[in-house]
Amino acid sequence: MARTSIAVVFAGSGGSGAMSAGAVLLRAAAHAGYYGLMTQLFGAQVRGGESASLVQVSIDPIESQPDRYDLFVALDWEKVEQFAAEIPLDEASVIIADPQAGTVPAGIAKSKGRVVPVSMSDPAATKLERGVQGRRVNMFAAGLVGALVGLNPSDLQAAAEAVFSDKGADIIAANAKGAAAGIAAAATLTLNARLDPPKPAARWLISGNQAIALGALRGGVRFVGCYPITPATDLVEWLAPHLTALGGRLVLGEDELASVNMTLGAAYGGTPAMTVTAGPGFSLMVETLGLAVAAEVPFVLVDVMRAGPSTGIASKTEQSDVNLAIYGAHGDAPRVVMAPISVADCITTAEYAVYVAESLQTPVIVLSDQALGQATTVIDPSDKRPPPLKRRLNGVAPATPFKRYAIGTDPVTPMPLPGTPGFEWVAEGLTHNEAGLPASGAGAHVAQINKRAKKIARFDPGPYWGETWGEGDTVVLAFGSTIGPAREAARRLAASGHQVRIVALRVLSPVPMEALARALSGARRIIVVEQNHGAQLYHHLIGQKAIPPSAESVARPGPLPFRPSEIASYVV
Amino acid sequence: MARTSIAVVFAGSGGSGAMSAGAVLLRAAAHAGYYGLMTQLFGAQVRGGESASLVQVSIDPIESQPDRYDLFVALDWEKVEQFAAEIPLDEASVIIADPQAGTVPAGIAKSKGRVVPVSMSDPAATKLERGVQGRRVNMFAAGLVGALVGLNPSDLQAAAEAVFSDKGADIIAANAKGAAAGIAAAATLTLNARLDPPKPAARWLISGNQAIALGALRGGVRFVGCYPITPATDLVEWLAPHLTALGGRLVLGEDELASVNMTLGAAYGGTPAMTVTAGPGFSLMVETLGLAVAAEVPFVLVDVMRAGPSTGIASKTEQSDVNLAIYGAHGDAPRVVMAPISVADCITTAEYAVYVAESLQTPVIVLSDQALGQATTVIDPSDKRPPPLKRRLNGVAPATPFKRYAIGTDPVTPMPLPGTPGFEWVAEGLTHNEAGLPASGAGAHVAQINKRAKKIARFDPGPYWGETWGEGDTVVLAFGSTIGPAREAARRLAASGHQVRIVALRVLSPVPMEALARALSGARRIIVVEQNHGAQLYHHLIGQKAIPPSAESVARPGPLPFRPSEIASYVV
Amino acid sequence: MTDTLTQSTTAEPHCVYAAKDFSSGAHPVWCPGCGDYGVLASLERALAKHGRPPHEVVMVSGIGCSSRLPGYMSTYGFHGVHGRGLAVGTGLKLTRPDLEVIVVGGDGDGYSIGGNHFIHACRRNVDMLYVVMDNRVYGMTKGQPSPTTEPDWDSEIAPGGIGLRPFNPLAVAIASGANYVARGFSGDPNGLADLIVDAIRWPGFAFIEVLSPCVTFRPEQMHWKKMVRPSSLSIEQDRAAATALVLGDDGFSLGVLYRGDRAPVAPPIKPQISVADVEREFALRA
Amino acid sequence: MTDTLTQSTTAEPHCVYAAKDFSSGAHPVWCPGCGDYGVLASLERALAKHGRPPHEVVMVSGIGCSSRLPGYMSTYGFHGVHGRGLAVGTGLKLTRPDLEVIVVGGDGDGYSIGGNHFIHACRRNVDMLYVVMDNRVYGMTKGQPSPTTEPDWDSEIAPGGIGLRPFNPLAVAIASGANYVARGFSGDPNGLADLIVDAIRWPGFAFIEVLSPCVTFRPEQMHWKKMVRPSSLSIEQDRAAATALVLGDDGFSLGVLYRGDRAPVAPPIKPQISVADVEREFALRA
Ligand SMILES: Cc1ncc(C[n+]2csc(CCOP(=O)(O)OP(=O)(O)O)c2C)c(N)n1
Ligand SMILES: Cc1ncc(C[n+]2csc(CCOP(=O)(O)OP(=O)(O)O)c2C)c(N)n1
Ligand code: SF4
Ligand code: SF4
Ligand SMILES: [Mg+2]
Ligand SMILES: [Mg+2]
Repeated sequence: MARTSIAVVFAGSGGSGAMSAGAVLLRAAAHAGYYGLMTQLFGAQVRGGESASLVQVSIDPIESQPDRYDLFVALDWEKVEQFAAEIPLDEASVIIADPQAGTVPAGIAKSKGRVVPVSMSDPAATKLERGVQGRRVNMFAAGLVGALVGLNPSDLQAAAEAVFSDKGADIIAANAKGAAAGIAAAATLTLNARLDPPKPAARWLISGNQAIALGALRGGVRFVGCYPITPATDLVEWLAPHLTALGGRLVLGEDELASVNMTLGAAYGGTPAMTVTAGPGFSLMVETLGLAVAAEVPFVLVDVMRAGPSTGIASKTEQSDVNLAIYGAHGDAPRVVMAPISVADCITTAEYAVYVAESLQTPVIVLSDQALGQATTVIDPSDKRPPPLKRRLNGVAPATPFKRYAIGTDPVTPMPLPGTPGFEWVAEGLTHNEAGLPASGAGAHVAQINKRAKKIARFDPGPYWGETWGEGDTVVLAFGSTIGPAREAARRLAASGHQVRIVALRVLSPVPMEALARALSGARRIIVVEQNHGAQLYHHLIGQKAIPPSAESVARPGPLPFRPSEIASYVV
Repeated sequence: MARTSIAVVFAGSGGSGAMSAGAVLLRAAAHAGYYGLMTQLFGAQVRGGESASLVQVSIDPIESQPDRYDLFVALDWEKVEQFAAEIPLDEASVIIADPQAGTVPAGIAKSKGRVVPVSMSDPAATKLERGVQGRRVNMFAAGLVGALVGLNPSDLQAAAEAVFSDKGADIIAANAKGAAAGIAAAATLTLNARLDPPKPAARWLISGNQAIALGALRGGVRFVGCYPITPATDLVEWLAPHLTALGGRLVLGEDELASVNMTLGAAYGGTPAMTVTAGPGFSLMVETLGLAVAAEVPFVLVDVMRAGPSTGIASKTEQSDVNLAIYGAHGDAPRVVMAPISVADCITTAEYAVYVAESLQTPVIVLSDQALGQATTVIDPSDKRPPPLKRRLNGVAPATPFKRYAIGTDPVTPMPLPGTPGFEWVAEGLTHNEAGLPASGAGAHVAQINKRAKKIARFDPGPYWGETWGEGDTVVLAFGSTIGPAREAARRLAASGHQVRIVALRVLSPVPMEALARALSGARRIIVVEQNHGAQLYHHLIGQKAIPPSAESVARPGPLPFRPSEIASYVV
Repeated sequence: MTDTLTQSTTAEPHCVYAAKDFSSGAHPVWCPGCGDYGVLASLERALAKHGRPPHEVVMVSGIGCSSRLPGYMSTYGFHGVHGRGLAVGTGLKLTRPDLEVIVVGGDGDGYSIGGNHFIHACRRNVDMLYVVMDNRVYGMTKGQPSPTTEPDWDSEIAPGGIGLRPFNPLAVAIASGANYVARGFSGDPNGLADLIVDAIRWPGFAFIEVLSPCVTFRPEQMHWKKMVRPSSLSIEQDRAAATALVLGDDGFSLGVLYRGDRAPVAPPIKPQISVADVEREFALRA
Repeated sequence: MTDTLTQSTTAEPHCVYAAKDFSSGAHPVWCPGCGDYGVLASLERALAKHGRPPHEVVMVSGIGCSSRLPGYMSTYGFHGVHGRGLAVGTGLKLTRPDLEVIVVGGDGDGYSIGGNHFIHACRRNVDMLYVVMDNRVYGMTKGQPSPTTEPDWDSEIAPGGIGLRPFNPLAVAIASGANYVARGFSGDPNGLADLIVDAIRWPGFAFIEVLSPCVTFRPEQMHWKKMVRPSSLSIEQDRAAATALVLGDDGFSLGVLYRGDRAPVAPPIKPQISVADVEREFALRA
């Protein structure tokens, strides 16, 4: 049987190297010209707990986790069972395990997948090699699977070298040897794992978090105020040295109150600025978000959503910060909220977010999620960039007092940089008059609230409002990481004769009413799919009268990703 | 002409004693058996700025500011004009001013109200009296107006004594003399100000903020964590000594993060606990609000709303924290949100809020607003109390580990007090299993989210959902301080033959769907009136499908209160 | 609602407890070798020695590896949000003076996001114990510099080092008004247990900074065991001298560094009035 | 977006400015007699003396009576939310080292809600000035005890006094790493102006605690003018000694109390790479 894709799990206890095995397989496949997607599963332990990498390799782009896995490779069996619910296996799955590691635990065995015993640890390893590598068989496993799917040894060896490039020569050599042994062992197995040949082209290997960071850099962000929080930390860790090299700066605040206020300070000074956080940090920032609305200071807030409420599950995905993003902050504090459409689109959405923030002088929230952010994937190089939009710095004459918050036909008013003579103004969070001086009368209050509301109401994202695919009169409306599985569901349904239209919202608020109405025209059924309990987006869209009360809601919490089959079976 | 009510303004620069004049008039009238309502207007200055007290006296209960004022008494003219927009006067208004204070400023004069010159400062005052009283003529003014409306001198003198009871004998004496002079001067004026005789009964004189405090005390609140913020500070200032005397405690936190977490700590220990704040502080508290949801720790959060966003106008009213109250916090964090229906109802709503929080083990938010909170009013003694509901402390056997978060038919599970042997449990903000230990699997996550959602979904406020008045098929739906003017509008419309039904929501979230549907049954028009720009309640109700998309919205920001005429003229 | 305030039966004082009576038996998420195991053991020993039963003790924490500790003990507990443990503990202790309240957490939790509560808890002087497991890193988020991290410690987010002068928790605690300040080491569980008992029994706010290595992100901290030594420096009452001493110290001297004699915040008084009395204040003479 | 980073023309250095050039002319909301008038006057004088033009100065503040100050000056300004002025100033100064950034506020703003940013700003040592107008009360919210309030000061919210040891901002600043610490008095605008110039010119994070009476809620503070006296205590480099000294002081000695020599945080470097270089890191060898 021809195979266009395969889904593989490497699982083991923390320290078993499951992540590296996945990374090597993904990189080798990508290098050979395949598309691929890798996500990571962790237990609660920082180290020594269970961990798994979930890798898909395909000749076509992949934007969704699969319904099931073809291959499950156990690096050891300690605690792996805890993941059983998150790694769907079935009778057609193949479970590769070293008999020396013990018997297959019940939670895995109950899948009835065929167990293929393979002795993975190298009996011929030298003492040094064992010392360097411990009992780790991860490179053996990567080599084995790589060879089984048909990757060539040199790609696998090169990938291993790239993944361990910051390690010493001893480790690199030991890993190479492990991979070679795995490759050799593959020849002894007969499994239907070989992929059709790929369609090579220039591609990028990138994670969603890196993609957001890159988009922000493209947009001009040169200051990031942040405080570590899972699953956003790797975004800022990647960004820090790059920002420095680009002449910018990343500052670790003492908390999120500091980091968001530092971000505002930098933005006030003229530097496009961003803060990056997850739910708990975002909650702490909403007072300052309101300040940015009132004082009209632009910045981008990236929220890599994780399972909530409160501390929830830090390392796993959910889409439950929609309400906070759209409605969080006291007072009338309208802002723009957008979500990336895919891992690749994280680049575009982040860059666009910076432009919208800068040009509207308003906070823009980017709602990413762990499933996008910590997915590493192969994408076509991103070259379609949103047209740059700039902050309006001038266009009026100096004056004393300068009317920073002038009321006129254009609600976006010039925002001269500090340092510019003749335009001295105070960014003001109190109700203020046109000159920015505190005022407590109804006139100024209503005028300024209208000014800010107008900026948001007039905001027209044009083609950036979202995307649609397909033509059916059944519409699945989704955002963020839920779009991938929805599209995959639609593909499958189309194959079986059901046409389903997918509507993907990039701009969640203000709702792009006209574009959405066009996208929904002729729809007989509208199904809003989202990964939270409260059907947050659904109620928002109903509340804004963007979809009819008859629209349906498919909403459930994380941390399990939506599977294409889950969506498909709801639709039919 | 018989007069059943009168609306009076005392205005002057800060330090002129406008507030005391109003307080004396209100208290004397209340003592005589009238109903009354006093609100306060301040400028930005802490002291020395403009200030005005707006007093209504009536033989019937008053729950709304008037459309216009009958009497405007200028204690001096400095800056009073800044209030012109907030104090509607017209040709029928009478403006009393001392000619020595200068001419009537344009902003006031343009009302075309009749100006009645009265020399207020006492030429016969002794040097000591002048020294004690400065140029203050506020007691003269209070005496003058009191006598004009027909209050007897002894009530006025007693009220003055009560208002200045914490001052020295010299001041009390000087004030008494001032009031006497004013009373005497009234005899020289012929103005149509005399009220019909009152209907005396036992009544209370109370402000909305005090009423919330009293309700909380009745509900059992014995710990308050807070941080000063206008217009909530006077609530906690009043509460502090009372709590102490009742064996409880009020703690000033270093910020709102501290105060809300202290509140949670006290609540965990078994003490019904409350925090009191306004918009900016509330924004800072939403992370911890989510913790209380997840860990199932009850507390009451009182938000005395002021004009936002950001610092906004600290001393003036708005109803723009609805979104934050209902939707603020990352993750799925359902909670109960309620708003008092009147100043008197602040007592009931606060007491009820404590019971709901304690019995559901969940945070309850009380959305008061400055217009309710800082209104001092005469009410019938509050004796109808909600039936007490208690925290579920036990009902299960000791166990190791004790299953604090057990999943069963009743989503409200026992919450033993620390100190109870055999039930040791950890309040946990991470996704947890039934025993409260952190868990990261989908099973525990979904089970606990469902448990908490069920508590809220099953919450049935019964008769406490809200109130309705009238029978028309036009419905005005309102909450908080907007209810008063809506009811007054309905009264007037009824008088002119238009029947309008008023539906007042106490519970804003979860929307009391059935009770509301009953209340709205037969409605042809539904008009949601609220004091914010975003029509926050309106969109919430549409989003929850509690009202049809054809419902109308009347939403505008503060800080001006809704006037009955404003609502009436929209309706017809 | 009055019964919610009823205190449950307090067990006989001076029972004899063993350390294991304070263990929940749950398996810690900590890495093998993490210093926090030593702190947990010390707390269990100390509480056994102190002699109050597990149900009269509440362990309060924020978020971090170290803040997971309450789940591992058999006492009551409150695992709150990042950085706010001291505030939770304050509200609890002020309303339930009958309970033993111990707040624990990490250097990120306590000195970074929780820094404000730290200085104000010192100032407020509520009678409770605060134990910080300082590993000079954010462990839970996988290795970023915390306020106590050395300026040149290399990390992904701050390549080459963060370059900032480390926060001195002991000096700030003493200057801010803590009534008892000590330093312990997770590798010396007996010594640490003794400090904990001493600190619990000292009136007012007691603070113990514990050097507790993060073997995963700061493996070099395993050398701390060679660097620590008992301090001969304990100073009573004179906080100026104690602060100066601590600022001059290298950070590895163990033991009590300061003991003050400020009276802790008093518990609430017995009710003097009833709610009906309060209501009467609003009544107009009719 | 590069042009948003373009610095505007910087005026000639060493222009001659008068204090009034730094006044916006707006009428303060402050009560007659409020100490903050003196601080405003001192800042105007100091900036005139310092010699940088108004448009190169940014006054940043939080919320409170004192925090209203930026609106009264003719410079750029940022009137943010309560307690966060230092964070705003930090972000601004780090990205715009060409500007003179001065953060101002009150004791509530800076030591209560802003306490964490205060200690971390001291530690971070960004080259800016922080001026706190300390009146030992929350003025704006009409008279509640702040962290610096005397324990026995009677108020509505804390009848008989709050009973807590006052926060010692200078000791905490020095212990936390501030590079320049001084105390001024609003009633001595010339002396205060001199301190401000000195502090601005000193590298790193400079902190001036200014005694600035609240005549409305703390009228007794009008006696401060009789209590203040110049300090002869200035200490350089030795922060242990300086902290001890400040802890022992009665709080009324004016002048520079500590000067350190830590290098402030360096400004960002010139770009070494382009965004295109960054993109290449993601490219697979096709
Ligand atoms: C508001 C908020 N911000 C950030 C985080 C992410 N976070 C979790 S633990 C932690 C740091 C923990 O460091 P520390 O307190 O030193 O504990 P350790 O893990 O080192 O024991 C951070 C930043 C969070 N949970 N909540
Ligand atoms: C988050 C938040 N909490 C509370 C307030 C209310 N508030 C405004 S000013 C202030 C205190 C001001 O005291 P201080 O900083 O000493 O300034 P002062 O008025 O005494 O000059 C407070 C608590 C607020 N604006 N924002
Ligand atoms: S990461 Fe460090 S602090 Fe956390 S458990 Fe592991 S060793 Fe301990
Ligand atoms: S209240 Fe106090 S601090 Fe505020 S302006 Fe008046 S005197 Fe100054
Ligand atoms: Mg740590
Ligand atoms: Mg102050």
